[in-house]
Amino acid sequence: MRAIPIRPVLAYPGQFWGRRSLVERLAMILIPAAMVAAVVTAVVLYLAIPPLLDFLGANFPLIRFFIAATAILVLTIPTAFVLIYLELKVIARMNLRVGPNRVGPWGIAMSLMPGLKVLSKEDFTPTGADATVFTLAPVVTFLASVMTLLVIPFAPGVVGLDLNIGLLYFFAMGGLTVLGLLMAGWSSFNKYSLLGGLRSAAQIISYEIPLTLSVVGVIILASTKTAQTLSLNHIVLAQSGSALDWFVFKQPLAFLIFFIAATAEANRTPFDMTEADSEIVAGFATEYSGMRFGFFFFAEYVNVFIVSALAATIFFGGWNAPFNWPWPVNLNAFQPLSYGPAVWFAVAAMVVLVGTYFLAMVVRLLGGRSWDAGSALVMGAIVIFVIVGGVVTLAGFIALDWVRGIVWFMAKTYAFVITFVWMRATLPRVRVDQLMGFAWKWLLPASLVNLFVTATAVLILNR
Amino acid sequence: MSPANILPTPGRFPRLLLPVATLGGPTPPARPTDLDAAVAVGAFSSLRKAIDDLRAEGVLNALTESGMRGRGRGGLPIGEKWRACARAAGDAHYVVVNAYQSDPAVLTDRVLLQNNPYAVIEGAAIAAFAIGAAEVIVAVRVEATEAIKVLETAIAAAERAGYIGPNVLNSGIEIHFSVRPMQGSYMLGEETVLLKGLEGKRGQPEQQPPHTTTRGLFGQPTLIHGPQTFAAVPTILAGGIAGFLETDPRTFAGTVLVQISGAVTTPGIAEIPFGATLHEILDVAGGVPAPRKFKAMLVGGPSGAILPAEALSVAFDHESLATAGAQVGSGSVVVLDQSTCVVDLAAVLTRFCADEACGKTIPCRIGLRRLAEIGARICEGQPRGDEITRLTDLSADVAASALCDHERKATLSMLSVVRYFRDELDAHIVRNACPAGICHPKADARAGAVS
Amino acid sequence: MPARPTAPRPQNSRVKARAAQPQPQQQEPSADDPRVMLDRQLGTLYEPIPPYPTRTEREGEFYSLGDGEMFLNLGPHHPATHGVLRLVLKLSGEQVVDVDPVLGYLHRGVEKICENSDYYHVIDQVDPLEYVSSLFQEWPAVLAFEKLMDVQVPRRAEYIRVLSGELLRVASHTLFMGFQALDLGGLTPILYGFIERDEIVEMLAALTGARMLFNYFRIGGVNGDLNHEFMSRLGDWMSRAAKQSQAQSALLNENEIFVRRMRDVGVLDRATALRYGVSGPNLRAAGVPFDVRRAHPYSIYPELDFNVPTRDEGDALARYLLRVDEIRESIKIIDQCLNNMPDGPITAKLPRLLRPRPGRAWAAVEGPRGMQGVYAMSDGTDQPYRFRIHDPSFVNIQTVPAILPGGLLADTMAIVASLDPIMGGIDK
Amino acid sequence: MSFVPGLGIAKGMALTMRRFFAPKATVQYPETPADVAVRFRGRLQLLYDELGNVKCETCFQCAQACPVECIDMGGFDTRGRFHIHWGAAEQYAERRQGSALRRSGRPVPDQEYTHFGAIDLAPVDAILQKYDFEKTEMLAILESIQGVYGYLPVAALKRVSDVSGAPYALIYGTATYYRHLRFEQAGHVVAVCRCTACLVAGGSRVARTIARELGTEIGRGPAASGVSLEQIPAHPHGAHSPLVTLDGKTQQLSQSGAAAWARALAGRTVA
Repeated sequence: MRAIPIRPVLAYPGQFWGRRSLVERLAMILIPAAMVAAVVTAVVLYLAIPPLLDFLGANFPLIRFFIAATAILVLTIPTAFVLIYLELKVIARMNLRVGPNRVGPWGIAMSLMPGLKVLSKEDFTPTGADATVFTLAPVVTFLASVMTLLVIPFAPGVVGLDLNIGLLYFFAMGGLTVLGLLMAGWSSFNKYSLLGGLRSAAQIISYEIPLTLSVVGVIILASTKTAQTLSLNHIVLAQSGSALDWFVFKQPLAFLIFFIAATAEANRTPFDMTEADSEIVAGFATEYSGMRFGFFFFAEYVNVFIVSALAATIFFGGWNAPFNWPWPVNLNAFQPLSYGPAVWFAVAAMVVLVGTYFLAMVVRLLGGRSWDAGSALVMGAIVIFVIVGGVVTLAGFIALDWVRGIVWFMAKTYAFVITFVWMRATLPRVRVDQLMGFAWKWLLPASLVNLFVTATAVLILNR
Repeated sequence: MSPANILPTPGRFPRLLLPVATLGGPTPPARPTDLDAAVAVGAFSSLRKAIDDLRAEGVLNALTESGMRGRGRGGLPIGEKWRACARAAGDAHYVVVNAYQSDPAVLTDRVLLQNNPYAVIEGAAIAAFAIGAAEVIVAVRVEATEAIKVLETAIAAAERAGYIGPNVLNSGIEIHFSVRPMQGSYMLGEETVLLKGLEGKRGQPEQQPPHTTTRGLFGQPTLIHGPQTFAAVPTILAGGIAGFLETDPRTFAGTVLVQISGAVTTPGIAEIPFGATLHEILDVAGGVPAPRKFKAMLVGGPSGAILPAEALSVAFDHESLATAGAQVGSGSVVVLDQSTCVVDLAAVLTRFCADEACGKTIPCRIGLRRLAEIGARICEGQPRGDEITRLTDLSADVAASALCDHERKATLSMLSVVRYFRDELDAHIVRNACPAGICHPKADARAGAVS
Repeated sequence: MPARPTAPRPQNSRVKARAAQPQPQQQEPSADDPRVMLDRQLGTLYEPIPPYPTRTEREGEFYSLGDGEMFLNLGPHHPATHGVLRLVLKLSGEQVVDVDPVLGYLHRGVEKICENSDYYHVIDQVDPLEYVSSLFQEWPAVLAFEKLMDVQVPRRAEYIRVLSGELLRVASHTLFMGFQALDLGGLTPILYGFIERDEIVEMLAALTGARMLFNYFRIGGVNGDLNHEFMSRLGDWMSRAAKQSQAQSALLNENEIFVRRMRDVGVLDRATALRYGVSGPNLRAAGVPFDVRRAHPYSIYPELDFNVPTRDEGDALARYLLRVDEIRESIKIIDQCLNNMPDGPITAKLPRLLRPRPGRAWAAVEGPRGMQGVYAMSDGTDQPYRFRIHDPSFVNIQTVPAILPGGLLADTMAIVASLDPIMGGIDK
Repeated sequence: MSFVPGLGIAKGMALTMRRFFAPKATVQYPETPADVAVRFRGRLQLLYDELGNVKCETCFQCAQACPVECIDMGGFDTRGRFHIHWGAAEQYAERRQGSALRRSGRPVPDQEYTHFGAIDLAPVDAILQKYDFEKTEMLAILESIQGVYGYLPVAALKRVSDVSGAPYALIYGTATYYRHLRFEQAGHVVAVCRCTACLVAGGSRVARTIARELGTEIGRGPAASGVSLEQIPAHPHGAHSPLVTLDGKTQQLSQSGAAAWARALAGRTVA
């Protein structure tokens, strides 16, 4: 055997790890971690449950608020990802393009990628920038938009904090975002961001007034039904009954004004002056990079979600169903938990496992040879979870009213989100002075007229 | 007499490379791989001397002063080459012993390795020590099975004895030897092509400069010589610089192995000092036997030149052979008698060089093929009008744009025929006749041809 | 052969010694050392005022800031400048007070290169200038050389030239509509524009062999004859061409926001347009019906009947709508070319080495952005003595300082896009 | 300009919603090959000179230098050896996909090799394991593969390229350069010595007549007669010249006898 001469070993990644694909690497890290976590939580729960229960009983409202706040903060990021993916796909479809379909099945991971990329990028502070204001600006913008979610009633019981001045709190927090944009614009020592910041100040202030005035009409109508007129929960309760009781049919002009002012509030397309790509590069966010830019990026999408949620709550009856189901279906005959949790858990596990293997085979058969065993299994698992999830939500929808509430609420909100995205795909951008002129010359008088008409109508009818 | 046997040389020729019994020289060890016998005769003493007192700098100075030249085609002084390689920065340095004798007829390196392996190993070890290399690769032809066996046993013995390996003469220096049998292409004889072969790539030469001393194997500084050069180094350090100069101050220091074959009484390998004349080389091989008459001598292998009788007084060293239009080349000397047609031989040699060209540069790939076609046309008797002028111009272009030695020297055979055997060439072109009777067989001249 | 230890071998002595030496100390702090203070006037905003003393009175007046004014560098690296154009705007708030367009970022001396290349080579040197409509660059060059060598071009070649030229004009205008909408913030029209342009460009690839830089016209004719693939794609496209461009404009022409952004913006009236020497759609939008195909007829345009659409307002909207009308006209021309396409050779006989008689020749063609002209001078050798290229975008971009001041920053985008400049042609 | 203020915007929105459901214009390039026009001049392909042989020496320098490994060659090279042709040059999809997968470290699916003739690839993996996937040991790897299979099957070369990460052009370049590596199963091998001594003794004439009879050239590989003509690398000492061997056994041949011998050999194998 000839001796093999030694030579400098080239920097070549380990054969084993370097050759694994992304899916295999993720699986090799996540699966063991998940198992360990499951065991640890089981042990902790078993030990800590008794003392924990009575502490909770003692001061339940504080705990409830604490849980609600963290839930909202945690939920905003996934909603932002869903919105980004939705926007990418819908605008692509409208442009006769296919949109992302390479990263993950149907391009689902495409919205994840910018998130991860923004996390990994270095966010430097440009020389000459005012460091503290520069760093705080994204925080103010993001928190302002997230905190407004606290008062939005997702379902009958499910609301962060049922403030009786919910609507006022909402607009107060909404106003804070403009502070963040101004701080960003001024502090990044760049002419383009300065222009962007000033534009955002002018735009949001001049649209704040028509927005609030258009909602006053709704408050007047709500006052005829409930005492706490500013609480969003009560506004939704005021619209219960069939679709005809929704305020949009009683306040059509107010809805129109609200919708236009809301687009301006969220800096969406006809009025996205603050971040006008073709004019002032990236507006206030020109100098931002890394996670700071990530906050602005998510804040924008969370804003869209909030504005559509508010529109759905005030004008389209929040979690009220458009018409109540004529043939009452009740599931009380089927009491799943009565057989004891163990049986239930075993059945669920059986269904999931068998379902995964069966669907993996189906995928392999249909998909042809391009699906190797590993990804076919993953695909099978995903499909079975979707099916099981669907069945459970359907059961919940029928049985529990808060599930029904959430489903209706989400349907309406995402309808509005899609309209915003639809507008972004179609409309060009308005000039700054036209924007201002339109607000002061048209929206403000219209909202005042609407207010006057609703007031007189209520006065006359209620006598 | 098989061409591989070693011819005895006259006493006054110095005995440096082959420890063969000569009139009055020291008796060589019975078995070439017997380490103790070799050490007794002085093997590895220069290595010890180099490591203990001369240090790396001393070795380089000694070689520069000795004015010793490389035995390969270049014939450049090796002192400067080693110093450049020592000074070149790199992650690792390498020493490569180029024992890949590409000329199919020449067996000199193989015979040297079989008879005196320790001299080559010691020389390579000294080189590795001087330039700070930890790795010595000996590239040999796959067919030289005998030489490979001897070399590997010698390396094993030397490593066991501690002369090479992880701790050379317990001085903390590491020098590892490895033997790489190579095959598959005539061009592997050229140094950069051999490096490409060792790297497992397509054997095509590289631009020099940067010379292999700065960018060689795997891009690191590499020192490449033939086994004869390495075998001569220990004798320089041992015999002291003076020992070398005594032979003949006006010529190059040292000796070279020459393969003499063709129409001679005793073809074989002889150790000839630089400066000996071609006539002396012919006498060493016993001259041309009675019935045949000496006609010409092919010096330098396939890309060598065909020299007539008048050129026998030329000394066998790089400069004087170059003036005569030949080259030391692979160290092969083929004696031709009256029966060979010089023009046909030159055409065939050019055809061989064209087929073996690696094809990297256009003049070498296309030019040599056109030269071979010219030679073939002359031999077949359909020469075009100005064959000779086209021949000389084309040869000048090919040699001028040469990337490696093969291309530079491949045109020598045809040019030497034009220079020395113009009458025979004209006979072919003008009268369409072949004096030697090879190209156009005449009834009477057939008898003399060698079967 | 004993198995050798496979432990990694230590570096040889000299490398270890060199590594052990202490690293040389750095004397002066490096530039990005935080301790190094920037110069003191950090407080004031950076003003792009050139350090050298002002050379002309106009430059002095431009670079003197009034109160409340600031300079803004728009470009050269900017998303909406159609290539590498730098506009130094003097803003007071968002109002544009004055503009100084800076050109030359793409200049590589094409005219000098053409002087060192033979007549065949000049043609493909000229392609990358106005890369969106490169046939219209080759055309004047070829016409000028044909005048110099008085070569008679066969009729079939003329028809093919007009056919491919008008196709490229449609493609160029479709792309313009997309970019105009993109600069105003619309995301969809640019995609529709590219989809349609790609269809036309794929068709031209079937005819000429290239998608963008065609190198298809030759002195005395064209390179390749019509082939089946080209004709089938053309027929397929012609059947729905009119309807397609109509749908595209429906998205924008009546869109209130688009119209409000474009009407009465960047008004280029007749007098200034004529004074600057503007040509093409920008001039016809100002009410001057000048079209090289009618004014100085060349090739077979006199035999084709098409009218020259003109508008009087001269604002950005007029320029946009005029190009939409021109697409309809071009489709009519293509139809006529197809109907009466003659047979015969597609190139004239020419010697391999072209040595035209010493002389000068000027030829101009109506490109999508205006008059593309070439002034060729030959001195009898095989290389042109002087090869002057007249590019319409170069003239159009000169009008920017005249029509931009007064508008807002957002208007600059609308105006520059409506002029449809191509930097390759401007900087040559 | 329509007088109703919102009509224009509404029409625009309607158009985009219609286009939302319209068929899409994207062509998924690597999966569906792009339909390039016949006359497209951007295609990379080999040109022929006036004599009709390929201008390119197929020395693979460009293929080895190409970072994305999209250059590959087909047809006969100047020494007449046939290269494996990868299909129309602009069929990049299939090849680029393989190289993209390999460079990103993911395993290339197996079915890529089958249309090269299915062979058992286990020995190839064993050899690669022995040489530790070292690119610089390519010559040794190829020689051991030829030792196992008797010739160099293309599927094996593709396997070596994918597993060791060496660009395919490097492997193919090395395989076609060295004379002792061959691409076709070797039948009878006639070897001719062309050393100076043999050349002087008329060896080249013998070689030329044998080549003419067998219908092939030195190093070209087996012609119709199934006999391939090789060159003896070195003249073993002691053998007389000119030296000709058939499958290793030396033959006594004179210049005149060579033609008859070769014709008989070719006839015997063909018949």
